Amino acid sequence: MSVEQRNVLKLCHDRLSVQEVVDAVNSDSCGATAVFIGTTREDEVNGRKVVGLEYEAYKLMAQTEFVKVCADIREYWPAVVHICVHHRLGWVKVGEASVVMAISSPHRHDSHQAIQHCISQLKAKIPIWKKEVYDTQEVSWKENSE
Amino acid sequence: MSVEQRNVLKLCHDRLSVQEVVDAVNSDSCGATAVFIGTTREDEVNGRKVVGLEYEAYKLMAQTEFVKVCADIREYWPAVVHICVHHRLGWVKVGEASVVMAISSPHRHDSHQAIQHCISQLKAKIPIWKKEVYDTQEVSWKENSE
Amino acid sequence: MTARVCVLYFAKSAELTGLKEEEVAAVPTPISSRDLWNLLLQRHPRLQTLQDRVVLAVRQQYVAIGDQVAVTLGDRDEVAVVPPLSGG
Amino acid sequence: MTARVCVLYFAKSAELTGLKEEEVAAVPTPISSRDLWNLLLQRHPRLQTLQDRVVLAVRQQYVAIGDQVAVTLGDRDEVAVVPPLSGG
Repeated sequence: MSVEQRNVLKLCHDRLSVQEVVDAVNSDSCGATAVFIGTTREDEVNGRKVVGLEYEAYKLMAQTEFVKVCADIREYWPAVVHICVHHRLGWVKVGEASVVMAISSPHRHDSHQAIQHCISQLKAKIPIWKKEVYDTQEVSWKENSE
Repeated sequence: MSVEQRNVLKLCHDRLSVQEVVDAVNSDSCGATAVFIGTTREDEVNGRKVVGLEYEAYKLMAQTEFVKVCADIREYWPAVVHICVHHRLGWVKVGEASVVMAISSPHRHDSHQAIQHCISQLKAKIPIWKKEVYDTQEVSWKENSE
Repeated sequence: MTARVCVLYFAKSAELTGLKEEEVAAVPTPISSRDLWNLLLQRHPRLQTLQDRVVLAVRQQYVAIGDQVAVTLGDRDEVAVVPPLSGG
Repeated sequence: MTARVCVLYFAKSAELTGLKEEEVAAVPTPISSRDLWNLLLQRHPRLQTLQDRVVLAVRQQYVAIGDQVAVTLGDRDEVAVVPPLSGG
């Protein structure tokens, strides 16, 4: 049985919709969908309060790297059917999602493991950057530790 | 810092809303939300096509067992903030979600691991049953292997 | 001592008995979970199909069916027949 | 041989150079990634802050800054300065 497989990366300035990402991976052949939502956390750094994050991306290269990440996922978890990642750009205030991703598979273990890999790889490989913006107007570029 | 923690199990006959479950675990202290969606898969069993599932629950006991599952999760992953599970009852046709669960935590590893545990425990401990309904009108009670 | 309990049947067991619930009077107490199951089997021989794959729940607590397990019952206590779970 | 490339600056590197992108003419090719980085450093000494934490991307492929890594450039090739990533 050959099943069409979708790899979707959308970079956008609008608020993210979980439902839209979940719908994008929907498939009658899939019993399981794993979803990850990354949200700007309320945080204090050296007494300054984080009010939001400002994101930017190297858009074309992000798509190129995303294709590699998907190929990697499908090599490890061939049962994975669809992969969809929506990542926000520009200003994201505390409490709002900066990334929503969903992966579907017939059984749950594949999508569960694959989504963890997808987040790690996104953080390590996809050219996106954020700076924290504080209530003092100061900013600080972040760096993924992974 | 003391944070209010919610444990929510809702059993309902209506279609499930992913957004509603995600909103139920939202917290400014959480940077990560893990979500799992279980869907009725298109399937063929001995040449009969599955058209849907029929769910029932021992409702009061389900709540009692859910409280234990949550206590268990919070013991292993104390960083988990909110836990919300919506499980459908009655008729669920192919392609529709039978369960949507979400768990939030400040960092992603806790909610990611906790949600896997939550699904396993739900399948093993919470008194809910389903039967497959085939296009031949025949039915068959299912049994979780885990 | 005996108790009058409310027995709940779910899933396959409801199908086999044709009942969702029933009152059962004069159940001896304390009683082993094995004897309690046998008592239900006597009322509904078709439950035999579930033998070795079923557990009981007494006052919403799972009770395995084994000779060692003793159960104390009170009037109006809820006893449920729990076929293999299949939630999720 | 030399090439005229388009250099893109992101995140901290855009802040340090005050530029999102610029054309750079007469870049020798082939060139080691180390020399390519040094060439950018000469134009924008403030990039020094990113030394040892930055990589380049040439035609959308990551290139580590190390003496051994040689890069062949063509006219209008995209070279990007990639500070530590922080997506997600």
